[in-house]
Amino acid sequence: MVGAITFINLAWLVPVFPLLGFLIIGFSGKGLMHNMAGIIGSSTILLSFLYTATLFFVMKSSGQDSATITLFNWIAIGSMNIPFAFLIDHLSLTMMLVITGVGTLIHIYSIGYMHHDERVNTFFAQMNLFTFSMLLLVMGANYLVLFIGWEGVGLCSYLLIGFWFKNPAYNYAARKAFIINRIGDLGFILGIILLFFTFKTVTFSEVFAQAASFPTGTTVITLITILLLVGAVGKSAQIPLFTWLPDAMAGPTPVSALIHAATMVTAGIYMIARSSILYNLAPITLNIIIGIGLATALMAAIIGLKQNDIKKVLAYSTVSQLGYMFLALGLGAYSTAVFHVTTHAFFKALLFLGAGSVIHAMGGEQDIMKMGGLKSKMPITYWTFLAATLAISGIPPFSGFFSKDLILNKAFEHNIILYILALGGALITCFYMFRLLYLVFFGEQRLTNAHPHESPQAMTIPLIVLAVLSVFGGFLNVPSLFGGNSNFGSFLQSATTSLSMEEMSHSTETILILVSLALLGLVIYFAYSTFVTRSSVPKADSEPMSFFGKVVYNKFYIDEIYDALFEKPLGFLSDFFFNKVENAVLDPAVDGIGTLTARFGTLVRKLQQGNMSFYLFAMVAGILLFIIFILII
Amino acid sequence: MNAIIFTTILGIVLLYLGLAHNKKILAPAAILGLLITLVLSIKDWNIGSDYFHDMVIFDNFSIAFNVSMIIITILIFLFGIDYYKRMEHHVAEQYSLMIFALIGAFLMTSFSNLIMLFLGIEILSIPLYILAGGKKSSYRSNEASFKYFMLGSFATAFFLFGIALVYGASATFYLPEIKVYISQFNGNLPPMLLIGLLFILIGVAFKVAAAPFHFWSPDVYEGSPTLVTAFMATVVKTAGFAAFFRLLGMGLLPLPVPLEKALWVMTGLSLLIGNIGAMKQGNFKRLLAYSSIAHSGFLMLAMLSQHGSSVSVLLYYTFVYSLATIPLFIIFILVKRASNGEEQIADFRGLYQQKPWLAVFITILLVSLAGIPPTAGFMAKYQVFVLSISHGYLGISIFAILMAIVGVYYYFYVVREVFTESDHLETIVVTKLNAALIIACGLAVIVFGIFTWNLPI
Amino acid sequence: MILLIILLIPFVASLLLLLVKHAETVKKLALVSSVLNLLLTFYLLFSGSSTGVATQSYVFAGSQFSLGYDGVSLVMILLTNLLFPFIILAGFNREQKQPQILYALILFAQSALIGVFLAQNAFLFYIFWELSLIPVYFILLLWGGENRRAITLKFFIYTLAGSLFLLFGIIFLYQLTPGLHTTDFAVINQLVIPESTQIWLFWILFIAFAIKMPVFPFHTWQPSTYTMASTQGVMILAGVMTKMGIYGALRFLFPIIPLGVLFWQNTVIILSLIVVIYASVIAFRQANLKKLIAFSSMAHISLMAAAMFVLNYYSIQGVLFQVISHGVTIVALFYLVHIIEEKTGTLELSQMGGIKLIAPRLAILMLIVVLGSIALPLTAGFVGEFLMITGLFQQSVWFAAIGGITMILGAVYMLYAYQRVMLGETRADYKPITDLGLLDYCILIPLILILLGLGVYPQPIFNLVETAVVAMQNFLLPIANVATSFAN
Amino acid sequence: MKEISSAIQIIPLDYYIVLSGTLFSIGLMGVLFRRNIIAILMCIELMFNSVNLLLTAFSAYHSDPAGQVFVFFIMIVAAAEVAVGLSIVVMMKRNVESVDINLLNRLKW
Repeated sequence: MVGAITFINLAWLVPVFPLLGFLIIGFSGKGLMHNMAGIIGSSTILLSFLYTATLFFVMKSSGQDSATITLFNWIAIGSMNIPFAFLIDHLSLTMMLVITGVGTLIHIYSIGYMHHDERVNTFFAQMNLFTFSMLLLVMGANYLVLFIGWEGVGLCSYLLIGFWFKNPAYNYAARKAFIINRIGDLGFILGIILLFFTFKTVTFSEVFAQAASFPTGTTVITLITILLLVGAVGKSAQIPLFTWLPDAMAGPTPVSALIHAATMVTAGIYMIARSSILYNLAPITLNIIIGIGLATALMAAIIGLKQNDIKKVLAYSTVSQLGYMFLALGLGAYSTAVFHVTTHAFFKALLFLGAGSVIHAMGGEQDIMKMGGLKSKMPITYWTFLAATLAISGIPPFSGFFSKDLILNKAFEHNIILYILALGGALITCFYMFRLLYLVFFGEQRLTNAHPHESPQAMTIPLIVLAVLSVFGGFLNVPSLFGGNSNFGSFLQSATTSLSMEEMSHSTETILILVSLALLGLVIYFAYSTFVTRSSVPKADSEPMSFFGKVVYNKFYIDEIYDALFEKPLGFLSDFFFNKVENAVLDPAVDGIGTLTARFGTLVRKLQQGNMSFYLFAMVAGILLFIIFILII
Repeated sequence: MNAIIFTTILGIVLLYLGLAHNKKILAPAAILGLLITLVLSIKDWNIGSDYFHDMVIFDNFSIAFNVSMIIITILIFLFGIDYYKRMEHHVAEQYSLMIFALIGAFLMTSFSNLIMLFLGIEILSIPLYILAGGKKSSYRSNEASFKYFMLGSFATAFFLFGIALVYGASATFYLPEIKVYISQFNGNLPPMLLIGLLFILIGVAFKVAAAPFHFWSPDVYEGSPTLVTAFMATVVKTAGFAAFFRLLGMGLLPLPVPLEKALWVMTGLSLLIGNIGAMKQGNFKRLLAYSSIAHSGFLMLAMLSQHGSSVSVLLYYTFVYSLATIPLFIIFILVKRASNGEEQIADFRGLYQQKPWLAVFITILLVSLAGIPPTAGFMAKYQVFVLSISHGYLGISIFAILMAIVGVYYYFYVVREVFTESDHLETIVVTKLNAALIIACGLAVIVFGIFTWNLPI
Repeated sequence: MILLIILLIPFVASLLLLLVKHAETVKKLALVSSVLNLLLTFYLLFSGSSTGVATQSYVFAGSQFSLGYDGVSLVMILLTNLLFPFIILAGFNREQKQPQILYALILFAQSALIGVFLAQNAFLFYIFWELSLIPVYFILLLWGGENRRAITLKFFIYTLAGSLFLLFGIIFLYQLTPGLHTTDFAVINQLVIPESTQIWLFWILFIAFAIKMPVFPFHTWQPSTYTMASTQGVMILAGVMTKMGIYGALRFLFPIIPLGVLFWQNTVIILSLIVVIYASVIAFRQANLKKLIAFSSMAHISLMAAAMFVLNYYSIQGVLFQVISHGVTIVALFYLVHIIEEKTGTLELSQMGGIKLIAPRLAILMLIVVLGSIALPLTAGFVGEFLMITGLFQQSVWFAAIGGITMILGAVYMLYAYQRVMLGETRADYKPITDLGLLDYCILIPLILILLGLGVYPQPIFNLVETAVVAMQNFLLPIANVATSFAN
Repeated sequence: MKEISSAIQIIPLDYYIVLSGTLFSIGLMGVLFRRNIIAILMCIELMFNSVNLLLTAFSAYHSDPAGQVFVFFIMIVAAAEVAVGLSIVVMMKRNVESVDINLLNRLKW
């Protein structure tokens, strides 16, 4: 038992491993032997994973629900006491497992994928730094430590998006990601401050304990939750701050898999789930979340229909899935959201890695118009990709089915229109995913000068492992309809408090599942007939499109609108301030005082005419004026 | 009194020494004589003495100012050794005229009677008219001398008219009696008396170049031989303010309201015209002339704010002002010799390149004039402001501060020129004596700045 | 005694330097003296009574020459003595004209700055305040860049104008003191000044500090001066001298004229916040790297000014912490700019690019400093900015929100600059660029370590100033609502 | 002596004041409007002398000799001044070949 406590208390080692990895790789620079960086990078994460896994069982066996590990007092002034502490409970454990588990696989995959890159060391260093930050984020015992990780992952995301920094467009994308995240972060930090002034603490346990005494709908809680939500919207790429995520695909594909699909973008969901007690007190905020989530899910899915870049499709799909998670959060189904985070991590990471494998094989080509017929050339990639596609489309018994079905059910319980919209989104998702699958792997190879080949083992093995997880991951949380007992949900029960809702009857549930399955089947068939039977290929960019097609293809012109609304005015304002205010008003005003005085000085100087008569006159005039002066006064 | 007599004899002896055609002994003799005068003056400390039926009273006030002026004159003479080296004739007259002027200055510090004030002013002025025209063949020197003489005697006429009017009203020239006479009116003076007093004040204001009676000073400063300008800027100013102070203290306090207001106007105008006028000045000597007008403004500010306690401020201010101004003129002479002789501020360019130490010391001196710590000039201004602010003259103090900012501008304009590089500059020759004196003055300015901190605090 | 020693070491060293002939010896001697002073500062910090207030008086020239410190002074002294070794080090291995004079001036400036922070007497404070200006003026005038003659004169007049008003204020306070007048802070702090007087006196005193910081609209000297200044000059200016303004405000305004401060509080906060946005927005489109950083520094300092004036516990703690953090960051930034200029021969952003390809280590270090400047958590910048925004929040949510916009805009322009300098394709017209040398590491690595160290463990600075900040509460007692805000 | 002063007192004081005021003004006007230096010098002398007259008159009316003593002082000083002044004029004549005051205006601004 003492051993167990020591083991738990040493949980701070989990983030320290990747940190060490980062430091070792970072400081050894080019001195590392080939592949060493990858091996160090992967093994540190693996260590973390093993530690976390052990921790999971230790905690389970010792019956401890949560543990707080305080390292030192970070900021302690006045009544503000913010320790640098970690909180290990079921929620963070889940997230830690996902991060280190998926992280290990992606690291291993990267060894193969980044094999040829000359800056592979930098890559692994930054990936490790990311893992460290992400672990900090989920393990932090208070909002401020969470915020460290929050910003840290933003930084790593910035670095990794701009990994190939010679390309200005990539740099721009990286900057955009960071800045949009920062906008969210401002809301987040203000939320934390308001939280601090409300509760006099930012430590989770203390805040939640006090929150119990607040009645539902208290303004200050609503305000806090909205401010925190702004942060989550930024980090999890929801409307209106989602535009950075598609651009973030500029980074190497493993980055997209790890950061922009599996882990970082789910930070917002994690944070809201963590603060479930507060959100439960703020129904207004929950409704906002529902709106945001649903709108994002639909909009991103629609945009996904028309994208030709394999990673862009996946990126919009990610945004869309994040929207679903938000929907779940808004419905008060926090554990469901986290469950979807988990399954999504599996299949979306798999999709990205598969896409990476394809890109790798195609020599860097990302346009699906130019692919096709890869099924036979890359069997492992194909089969794993297929598994992931089925999972994301929600075909039973793949993992996505369980998580998405839960969300749909919750939506149905809440409101039928919600359900219909959410289901529509799911169908669109299914369509564009199969469109992708068919265009890439079926038909004829359209690019003649490429010689696709299966990827090396370092890449395929993670694919296989992830495929297994994508297929069977859903069984973590088998609903009672299928004779399960929702293990996952009840596991998180101690860390998040979902809003209680009446359970729907099994018959309704069955009907809903059947309806959605039928529709999904139709959609898959339709996609098959379009892209395989008729083997139609998406139009090239230059060809004319219908109005709607054009709008969708151009992502509803959101980027352009933002450009016109924020970037251009900011640039204009900057020029205006500098040229018209600073250099035309303020500076001349100050200089003007000097110039004016100097002018006056010249006048005084010129008064000194050198002419005797004038001096005599001046003197007499002066005397006369003084006489008049003293006589008047 | 012994000092005056001895100095007079000294001046005459020097004139005769001039006949010996040995320039080398003149300066040492003059300096030696002044040192003796210094000792004689100091001996009288705390032993007040009065002569000619109280027309001249040597008290501590006059001794303090006399000592200050003697030291300044010695300094000027020391610089004169090098300055007059090139002059073939009439060197003796230069020295003796300055010494005669000094006698006038002594009288201006020790009068108690308007007659003595008049005599002092004239004894001070007449040698200066001649000194200003010292370069006989120089057109500029002529003009300076002529203008100084013309305006000076014109002002004297008013001054005398004022004395006559006051005499007519009060039947006395003796200041304490005038004071008693004035006090019986309870501040409601008859116009004739008022105008008379005004004329007297204007006469003195003219000597200290307070605006609007400053017109002579830029021209005369510019045209006179530089060493004479230095003498005018320092000894004459010191004497003028001593006389001003004594006149107010012995005869006019408490000042009748119209006169006080008139003096405030003069103060404000001096600050304004002195500082603003200097801003765009290209000629260094004119710049210092305007600066001297400005300093008159500060001195009047102190004097008018609180007469009684301003005496130490006046003494300190005029002394450190002189201490900074004289070496500035000298450095300017040295630099001018090495350039084309246009007397422009731009002549200073390249000084730092060639003689960094000289640049450092000229900077110290200018910093002192600008009133920036840790120099004596700062302490002087500080004390002025302490007086004016403590006695509630906030508005004019703010105005003076604004003008001080302008002052910083033109002094540092010179500093900037000093540190600007230039490629056409002949070698600046500095004799060892001059170097030593400049360094001594520079250090003294700093030492005075540090060691008078106990005065206000 | 130790205070006097700390004050005098740089001064004596500066005199000694003038006698040394060999250029490298000059630099080494200067470095030794500044390091010695740093060590003494650490000794002072760890010698027990470091958090308390201590005053030591020396009778000098017949007057009270009283030096002393409280937490606020100590932070400032620490900053000064911490930065000067690096500022001196920045000149090593570089050809500089007349190093004797340059380093004498630098050390002289250090001495004067220490004097400002140690003075326990308003008059003494003023003397040192002015004294610090003169060496800096000459450093700028003699070692500055293009168009330095006009710009330095403007800078000098501008700052001196402020100081003269301060002098007026000090004299005004002096004559208010009872009995034998004095300018001791201990006495002046006890003065009871009617509110109407405080209201106008506020501006008389504040203008000097506002110009030094600088706060809108007294900032117009700053961009051109920073751009023109030599690296060492700008390090002193931006690293330490801007903090004089903050120190002065804390010393003079809050204890002496709390009612005046309260009256103008919102005006100053709003003015400062305007600059926060204004300067950030301007920085966004600057073509010159140095100017960009000048505007960024202006934004940061203005945020500190705004936070200072909300007068609550967190904000003042935050400001004092940020004093160190900003000083370290800005010095590192300007050093980086210096290296970049050396390597590329230009400061124009449009002429740069891709330096990371040739000098990756430089890029990494610059990135860390940039991140510190935009207040990423675990850098010192975050702790300071978080506390300041917390303080602003306590006053008004909107203040906090506007102040917080620096977080966004800072990222916008700093990352833009970083991208323009470091990323992209390397420009062909560079002369062969080498990566960082040993000296560069000696300067940058310690600074970065401080930045990160304080970000992870800021507590020492908090403890240092705790007593002083709490003591400020007593001065603000007349303002009831502020006092209560301190209480929590 | 007594007779002289009583003789002086026959004429009322105001007359003296007006007379010397007039003289003073005439001198003043002369200084202002004449351009010949010699004439100006004479006008200044006239101003001095008007003061002398005034002093003498006051002295007689106040029965106080001090005023008259002062007159002597003024006369001496005025003589000295004129001596200096005339020599300056001579010097000037040599340099500029003229006695017009406004010809001397190189020192300005």
